Amino acid sequence: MSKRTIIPFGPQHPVLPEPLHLDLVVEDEIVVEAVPSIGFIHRGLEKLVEKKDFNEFVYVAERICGICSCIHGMTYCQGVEEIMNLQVPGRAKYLRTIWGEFSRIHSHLLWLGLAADAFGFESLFMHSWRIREKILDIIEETTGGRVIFGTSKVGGVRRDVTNERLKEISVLLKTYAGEIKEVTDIFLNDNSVKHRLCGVGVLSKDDALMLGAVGPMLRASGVAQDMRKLGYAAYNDIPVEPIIDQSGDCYGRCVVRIKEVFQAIDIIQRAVDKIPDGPIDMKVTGFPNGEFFARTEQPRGEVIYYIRGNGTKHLQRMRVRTPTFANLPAILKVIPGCSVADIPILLLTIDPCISCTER
Amino acid sequence: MSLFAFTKTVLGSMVSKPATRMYPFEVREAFPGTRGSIAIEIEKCIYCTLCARKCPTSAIVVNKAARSWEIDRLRCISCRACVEACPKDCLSQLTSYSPAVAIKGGKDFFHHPAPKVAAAPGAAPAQG
Amino acid sequence: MIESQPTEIVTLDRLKDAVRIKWAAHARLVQIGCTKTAEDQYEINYSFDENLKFSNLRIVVNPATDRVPSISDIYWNAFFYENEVHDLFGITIEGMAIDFKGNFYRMAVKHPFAAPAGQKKS
Amino acid sequence: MSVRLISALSFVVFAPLIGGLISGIDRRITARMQGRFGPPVLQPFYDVYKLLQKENVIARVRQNAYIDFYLLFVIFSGMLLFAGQDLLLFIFSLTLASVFFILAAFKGSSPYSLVGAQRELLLVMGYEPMVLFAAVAFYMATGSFWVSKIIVHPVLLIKLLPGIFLGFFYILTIKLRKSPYDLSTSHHGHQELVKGLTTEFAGPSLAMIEVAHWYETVFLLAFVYLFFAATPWLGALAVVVCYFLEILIDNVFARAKWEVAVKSSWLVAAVLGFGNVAVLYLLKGF
Repeated sequence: MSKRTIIPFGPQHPVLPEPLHLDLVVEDEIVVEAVPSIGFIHRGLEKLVEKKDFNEFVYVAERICGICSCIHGMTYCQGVEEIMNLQVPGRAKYLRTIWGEFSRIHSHLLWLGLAADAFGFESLFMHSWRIREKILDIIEETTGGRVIFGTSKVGGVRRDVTNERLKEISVLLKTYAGEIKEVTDIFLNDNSVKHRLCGVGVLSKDDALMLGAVGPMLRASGVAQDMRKLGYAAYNDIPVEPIIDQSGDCYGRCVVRIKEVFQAIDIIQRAVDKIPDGPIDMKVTGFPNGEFFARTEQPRGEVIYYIRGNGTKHLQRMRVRTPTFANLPAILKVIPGCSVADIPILLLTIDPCISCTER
Repeated sequence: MSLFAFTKTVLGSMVSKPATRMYPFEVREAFPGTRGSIAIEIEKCIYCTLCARKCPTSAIVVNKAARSWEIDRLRCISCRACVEACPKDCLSQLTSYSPAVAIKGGKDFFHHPAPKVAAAPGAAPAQG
Repeated sequence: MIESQPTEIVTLDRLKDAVRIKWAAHARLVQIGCTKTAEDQYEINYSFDENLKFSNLRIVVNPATDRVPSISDIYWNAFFYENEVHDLFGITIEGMAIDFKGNFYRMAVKHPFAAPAGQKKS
Repeated sequence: MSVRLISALSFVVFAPLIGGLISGIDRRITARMQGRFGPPVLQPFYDVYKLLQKENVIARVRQNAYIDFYLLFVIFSGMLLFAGQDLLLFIFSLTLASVFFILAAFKGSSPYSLVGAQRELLLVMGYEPMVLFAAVAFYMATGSFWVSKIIVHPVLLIKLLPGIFLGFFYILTIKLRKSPYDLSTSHHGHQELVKGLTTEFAGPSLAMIEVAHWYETVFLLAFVYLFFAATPWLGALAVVVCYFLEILIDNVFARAKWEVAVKSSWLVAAVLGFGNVAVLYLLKGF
């Protein structure tokens, strides 16, 4: 049985609904080599800035990814605002923070579900998504969209939520936290789950850093880097401590994400308590001229928008480096030596989003 | 050892009401702010083409001469930019999504012939 | 201002030395991105992060004459970005850890970002 | 016609109906456990009906011939059991059926079905000792390998064979292809091997695999009934409870890796199976 088999994994694979292709060279169910190829869905969105008004481009930025849509739009806006030196009203900053954290909760719950599906725990998958649906309901109610929030705009946000409703949501989240805990405890404690997660795909602290991993992938290896520490949006007033785990394996990444769900709930509750009244947007005049690397922490990790304006209504260049793009090299390094059964969960622990990656 | 940890939740949901619903027999009620499909009151439209210019996906085509307004439902991303841009408030966003489209490139075409509008300003000028 | 972003412009032959300094300082390679600033003039930004301190190395190249050395022997993950820069801008990069030879992205148009701004893509 | 023949023939006719119904109820209960509404109870029949309508796409010539044999031997094994024949013959005929299924997957030649087939081989290796212990223990308890004798044995066999019963229940999870041991082919395609063994089969041949699985479900549950044959109502209850527990286990476990499947089934066979046999030996002498 020591014959080498090549298992084509993706671009269409049931476990990984993402167009990433890996040729897994397999010996007795042990992967000895993984050859990646991406580029199946390159959309050239970066090129589109040359044709779209920089204000309209927010809609495109939001649609780079379906799951971290809100933070994509927000990062783009922050970059443009930084170049144009706009002081966004406080309420808008807080609303961005609240929605950003909501998108983190729903993204992590989505990931938990997919992870459960990858290690063959169907009911856990369904229950994770059942709870995610409730979060989506709140999102839809406050923003009008379920995954594409559509609330970002240069100079503020497009919708307001009444303070009363925010208070109610904050209370509602408390009850949801209990339900989420019921499900996440299974990820953390159930032995059949641990058997699939512990010790799989260990990434050392040094490797994680020098292979450019970001987000939960980096933090699970013990590096305390969280872009929210930069203090964009309202994170100046609501300090965030990066959640880290020392194990560096799939279980560690799972732990980091689960803790981040509860951290996000906490951040939302604190933001609701502190949110200032006032306008939610400001008038934007003129065109951006200058450059800025806008960095924010998405559910999947650090996203970076390079925005360069040349004083016209079209930007000269906009470049997005999404977290998945940064995490892929790291995952390629840990795949050799794993068994085929570990590949889906291993790939999923970077929370891959290839459509972001290829913009 | 923690096995069968999920039993309680699983048995609990077995005896309680399912979280899913029997769509399409039972349709979820949309929230008031849901961004659904775009609707137009064509009688009020002045064919200024502002919505078409603001549309990020060029889903809207307005023809001033023919007095027509059409939207490609498959291109529309329900971003609400046109609704916000419309000077006559004749565009609105429904909370329901547009129904499934059977034909690719099928567009919803609205046309309001000129004579009727000529009579309309006198009939209902207040509601501009 | 969210953060300051110092940019150091380095010459092509000094690039690898500058990157080695970053490596020695344990900086994380954040991204490599290219911008077309004029016909025959492309900027490549190498962004690094040292414990949340952002910094930038920038080289200015002319794809017709310059050949950019790959830094993937220092930062292995750089080959991802370098392949991307090569595919989108048509800049020659030498010595990438994994060279996709222009097949990193499957595109209808070769080097789309090298086309003059505002021109239709396909 | 003898009673045995009627019993065997009625198995051939009614087992798929009962098996399909069990599968439908299974799907409904599973759905409810997952907080979903679930398909109609008759959905498996609709599925098979639809599969039969489809074109028979094949990857390699004659791969489907193995599936024909698989179904044939599954039915044959069930007939042996229901005709009250030799238990050993039943077990080996069933193993032969599995072998045909594995060969079919090897013939399918896609990497997914290849790895799936290898995993299935390992699983067969895993559960086979326990099945053999079961046969031996039945013989020791009743003095016969013949199902017709075992079923009329006056003593409630579960009293003598509790370890064997538990061990058999353990491997039932493998045989019914339930999580955590659905690693060679899972009911839903969401695993690294897509659907493993069955990946390369489409249309009518996939329908045959499904029907074979219904047959298997019925005679495996009949095997469970054997432990309680002396008290029929208890047997019926045991069958229902066992199947419900299997559904529950399916829903509270992640898919295990093959190492765990093989090691644990052997451990179960060694402890429960062998232990039970040893105790019987001490009690009865030989």
